[in-house]
Amino acid sequence: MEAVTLLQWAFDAVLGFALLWLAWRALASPDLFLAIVLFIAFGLLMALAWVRLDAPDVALAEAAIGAGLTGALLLAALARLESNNETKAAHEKDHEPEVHD
Amino acid sequence: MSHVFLYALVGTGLFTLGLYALIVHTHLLRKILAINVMGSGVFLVLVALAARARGAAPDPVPHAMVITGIVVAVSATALALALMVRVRAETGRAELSEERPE
Amino acid sequence: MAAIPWGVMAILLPLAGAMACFLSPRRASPLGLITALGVVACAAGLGWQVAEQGAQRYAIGGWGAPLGIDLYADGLSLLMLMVTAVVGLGISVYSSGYFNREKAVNFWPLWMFLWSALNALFLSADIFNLYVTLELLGLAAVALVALAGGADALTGAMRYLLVSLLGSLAYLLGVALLYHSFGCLDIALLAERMEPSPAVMAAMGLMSAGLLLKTALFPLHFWLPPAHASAPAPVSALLSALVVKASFYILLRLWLDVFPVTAAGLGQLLGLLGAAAVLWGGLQALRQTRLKMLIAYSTVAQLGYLFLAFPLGSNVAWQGALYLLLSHALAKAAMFMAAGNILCFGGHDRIADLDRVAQRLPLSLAAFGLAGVSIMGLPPSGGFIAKWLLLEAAMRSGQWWWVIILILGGLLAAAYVFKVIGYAFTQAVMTHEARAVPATMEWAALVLALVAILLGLVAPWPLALMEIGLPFGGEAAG
Amino acid sequence: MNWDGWLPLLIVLSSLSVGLVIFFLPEERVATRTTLNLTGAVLKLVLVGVIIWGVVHRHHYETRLPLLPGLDLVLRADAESVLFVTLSSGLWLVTTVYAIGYLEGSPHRSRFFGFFSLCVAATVGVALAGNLITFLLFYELLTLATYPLIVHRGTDAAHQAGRAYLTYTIAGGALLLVGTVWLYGIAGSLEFSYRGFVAELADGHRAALIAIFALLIAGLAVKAALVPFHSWLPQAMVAPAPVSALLHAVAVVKAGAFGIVRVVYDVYGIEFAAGLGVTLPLATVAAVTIIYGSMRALFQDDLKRRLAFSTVSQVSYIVLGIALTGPIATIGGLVHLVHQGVMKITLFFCAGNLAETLGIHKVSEMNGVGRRMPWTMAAFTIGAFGMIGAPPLAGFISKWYLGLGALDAGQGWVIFILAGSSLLNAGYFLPILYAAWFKAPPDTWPAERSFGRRETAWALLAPPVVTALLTLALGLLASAPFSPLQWARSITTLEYAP
Amino acid sequence: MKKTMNPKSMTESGKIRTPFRLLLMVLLSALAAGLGYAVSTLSSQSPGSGEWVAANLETSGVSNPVTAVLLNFRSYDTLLEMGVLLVALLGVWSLGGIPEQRESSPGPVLDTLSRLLVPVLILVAGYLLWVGAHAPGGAFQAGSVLGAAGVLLLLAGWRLDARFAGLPLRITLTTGLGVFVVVGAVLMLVGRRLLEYPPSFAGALILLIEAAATLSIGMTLAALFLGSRPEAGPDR
Repeated sequence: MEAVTLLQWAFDAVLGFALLWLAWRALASPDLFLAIVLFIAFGLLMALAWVRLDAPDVALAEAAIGAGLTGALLLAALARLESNNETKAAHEKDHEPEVHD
Repeated sequence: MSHVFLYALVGTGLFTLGLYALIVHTHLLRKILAINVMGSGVFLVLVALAARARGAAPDPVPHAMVITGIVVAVSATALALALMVRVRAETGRAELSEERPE
Repeated sequence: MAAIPWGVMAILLPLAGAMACFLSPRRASPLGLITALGVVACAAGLGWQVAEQGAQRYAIGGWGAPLGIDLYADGLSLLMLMVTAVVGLGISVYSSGYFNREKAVNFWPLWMFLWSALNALFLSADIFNLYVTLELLGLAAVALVALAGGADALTGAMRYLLVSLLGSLAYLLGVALLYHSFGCLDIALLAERMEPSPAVMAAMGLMSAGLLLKTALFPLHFWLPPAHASAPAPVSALLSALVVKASFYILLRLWLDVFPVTAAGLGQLLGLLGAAAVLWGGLQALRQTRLKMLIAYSTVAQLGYLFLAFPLGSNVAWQGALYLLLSHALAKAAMFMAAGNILCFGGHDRIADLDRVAQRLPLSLAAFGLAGVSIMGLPPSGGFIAKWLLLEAAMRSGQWWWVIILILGGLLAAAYVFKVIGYAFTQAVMTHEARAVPATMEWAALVLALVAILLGLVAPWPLALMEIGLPFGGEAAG
Repeated sequence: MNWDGWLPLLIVLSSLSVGLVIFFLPEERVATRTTLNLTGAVLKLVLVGVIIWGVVHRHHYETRLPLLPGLDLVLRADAESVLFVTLSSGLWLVTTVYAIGYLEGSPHRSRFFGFFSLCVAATVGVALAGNLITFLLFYELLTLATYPLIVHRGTDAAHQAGRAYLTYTIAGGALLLVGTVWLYGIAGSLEFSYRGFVAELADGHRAALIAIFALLIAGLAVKAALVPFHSWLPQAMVAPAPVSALLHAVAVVKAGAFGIVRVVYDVYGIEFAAGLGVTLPLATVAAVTIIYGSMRALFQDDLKRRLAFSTVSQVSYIVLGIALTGPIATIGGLVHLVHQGVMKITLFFCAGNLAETLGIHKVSEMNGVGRRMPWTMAAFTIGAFGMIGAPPLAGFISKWYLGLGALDAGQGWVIFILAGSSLLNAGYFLPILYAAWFKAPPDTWPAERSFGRRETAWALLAPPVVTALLTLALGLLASAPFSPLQWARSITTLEYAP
Repeated sequence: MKKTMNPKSMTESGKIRTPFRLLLMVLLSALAAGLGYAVSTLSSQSPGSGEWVAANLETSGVSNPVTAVLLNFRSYDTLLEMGVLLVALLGVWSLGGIPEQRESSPGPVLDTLSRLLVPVLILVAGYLLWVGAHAPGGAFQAGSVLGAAGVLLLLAGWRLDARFAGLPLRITLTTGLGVFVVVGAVLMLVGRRLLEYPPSFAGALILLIEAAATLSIGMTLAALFLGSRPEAGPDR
């Protein structure tokens, strides 16, 4: 029993930390594509957290909507942003908009 | 103290983290991601605290609230992304112009 | 209870109207107008009901709090609903002339959804349900701003969306904390169970901050002028007149009912911010070169007045703030519509060049002027009654410094209103061929402005309605 | 509910409704507009006649509508209001005739006459207001209705004058509002009543009452053009002549002066105000204004500007009279309210005629004009002598009572003010008269319009002649029943404790 | 904290000055600390309304408490939320002229995948809808799975036939909200309150509403993904 509790605590701690870290990386990553991928991963981990919190309904919704559809929407939007770009230079600027200034 | 408080704290952490990113970053896609992270933080607080009662089944009301919230979030995100693409097409940048009329 | 649930109908009818407009885009305009008339009838019905039988509570699904969601209509929510009905009807009539066919298809369903969200918000007694209505309202409002197209409107809409979502999330986190502190979401139940704790303070801070952001209280107003100024005229009208008031309404409800009013310091802070908004908004309005920007900054200033009631806190002060809210809703809608007419007629809204336009649109200019009278707070107008009540409350409480703010704000308002009005009296000759403005648009603006003036002459009735259900606490009227 | 309860409201509505209808009249419907204007003016005069008759026969005319909890919109015919309402509605009829002639063929007449009617409606409201908040309401309405008339011509000068007018009057209105709210907070009532209603509050609120008095009077002094709040008035003379008449004689300036009467007599009560020590400063300000205005008038070459500074000076006679504590001075002040109006309107009509017919705007252009326009200049001469205070004209009556009243109140210094002012009056009017009658006319006038055999249009000539005759009559028949002098006497008996 | 260590974040956005960022970090750290403290002071005993839900579950028509809350106890929230979805779609559509994604051929893998997956996803959606009454699942989950199927189809280059892109599409999109409102209104017409299901019909009514909602949610999500308003035929 003790060991199980400890293991649960460790799992919770790792999951919590991973959530924060993924969120941070997703928000700070200079590459927008990477940021979106990290965000999708974040969504999947959130689904895991819901399961851990005894919320299977939420987990299902999160997996389907939060990670799946939101991810698809984000990627589609990014693709549209990029298809707007004519030149390579503008393309780079779009990827790392804030690095240069 | 049980693990639910750990998750609740992670939730508040995500909320502030998202808020920071929302203010600091200028690219709209990042701002939209930041809003989503903030939302996840709030949902985490809601659901985590619902599981406080040890042994008993968790309170389903916050679960329903969060499912509602997730759908609202995806709707808002879709609108925001479409707006972002239009802003980009119109202004050439996916940022808010910094010359605020103040 | 066999009574007709007018309140529920005021929510469902515009929803149905929205769907009808969506399903039948070719007939969106007439369908929208019919719905608008229906909603006005519902508001009148509810008004009659509340006036006859007192405050109404309606348990949706028959469950009742704490399990289900209740609708609650007292004097406060009733007046909000009624002013929304009047302004909404005006906006509907105006819009039927304003939008071309293509835009109308998009406008009507969104506007109907927004109206439904407003009514639902004003009637809701459940803090999570309020969150849902806030989101419905916010998304519809953003989409409506973006209808104008063009860089300004789209950037304005984008900023508005982000701010709106941020505000809602802060509010929702507050809801989470309150729910987990007291296990209920109903405002009345929360008020009953309320006891101060760190979580309650945090919830109060979060919810207030989120709602203040949405209400655009100085210095959180930065998003409002670009969004309100760049939207299509009827949308500007409904944003300034109604949408910003919705979040203020929630704040008022929470402040009056849920949170312990021990935070006198916070009241003073809100008052100070309100005062800053009055002065800053007024000065900025004076500096603007575009008419719609001027009106938008005027909204920032007028919203500031609403917060002067918080440090005063007396019945009279709340009545004054609410009266200001009502008359501002009417007057500001009329102003934006008049500006829309001028813009539509002359093709621009540069204030310095208005002289070639203004005198050719006497009705719109009259609407602007009459609305301006109310905004300035000169008699006879709803704005004057509001200012009188606020002044009285400030004098009674001995906090005379708010008197100075109220007076200075009025002088600034006079300065920026007359900056525009002056251009009507000119020898300049119209040089280019103008686009005709439909009579409905001119009259819609004028009628709303007249109602704002009328509010100054019939004050006892709205003030009596306001007291139904004692939304401002147990103090007797007068 | 009988007619007595609605008559005051009807008087206000008679010009308000006319104004609203006129706004929507197409520009070219001259006949309809003229008919409406004159009907409204005559109807109002008839109603005022009814009210005079009724008040004399002890009828009580009061319209009371709820405005706020505890505060009503009250329109009431009492002795003071009858005096003012008679003046303004009588002069309005004359001014309307004059304005119709003056504006013939000019643009935006529907707008002009619409606001013109609103302006008079507001003035009548000011006159009939039965409490301070009703007074405030119409006082502000007057500001709003006058502004479009001042900027009517749309020139830069007009806009500048309009801005000056607004700056002063809106700020003044704000002071009045603060004073009113403060007073309401302390007294809990704002009803005008003979000998005032604040006397019983004197114990705890002496300082507050003095401050409120200062606020109220400052707010009113703006419209009454007391120094140092006077400078909008000379600027506003760029407006068309009928508007000047309205500003100087019928409405705006008079509303300010009448407001001071109300505050001193029916809010504070003259004896209580004197006890509070606030009347002497007021009298001093009035005295300074009298001398200052006359001095400035002396050096103006622009005729209307000279008349405007003359108004600054003359209106302060009214204030001086009511601020001197004593029934005789009060009579002088109140009667001057009427007399100044009748005389000054004559002068402005004449100035307008000169400008319209011959293009004369300056005093230096008036040489020999008496031969070209004898009727106009005859009227002008009567008005000017009245202003100087020559017997047996109306102005003499006013000054006589003011002088006697000053002695009666023990304020001998006032005699010197009056004498000095009269000398100055003579100093700025007599050269005009001399030049007009005795100097040789120039070969051509600046901009002459021909009206056939008459010197100018009927509608322009009749009003000044009528008011000039009235000036004469008010002096000669001062002791007849129902004369302003008798009316002022009866007011005085009500305002001083027996 | 970690964020202060990251040098990249300092340079990433030059528009916002470093002192401001530091100040912001301090303020937000204080906010995080305050919120954390507030959360941690909550009693570890939940005062929630779980017991009420449990007590009324029997009359709700379903046995999954979350579904009971979503579609019965607080169904009004869900009704409005259907409106939120539709409003988002209206907003996206009204923006108009969103550049269509690059017209690249989907490639054989995606094509095959979608052929295989779409029927499976539709089946899953149906299952989730049905099972939602007593186990995890329900309209939203089912709807989003349906939406995912739609997204896959769209990715594979499939487009709605112009014949159905007009009124039929709009009807499908409004079905969820429409059925909800109609059910609510009909209940009011027969003398009950808004959305007050008779206990004997509750299960059926909930299933009806959920089925309609699933269809609309799936369609709406797919339409949101597509972005622009599908070209309708010459008429409707």
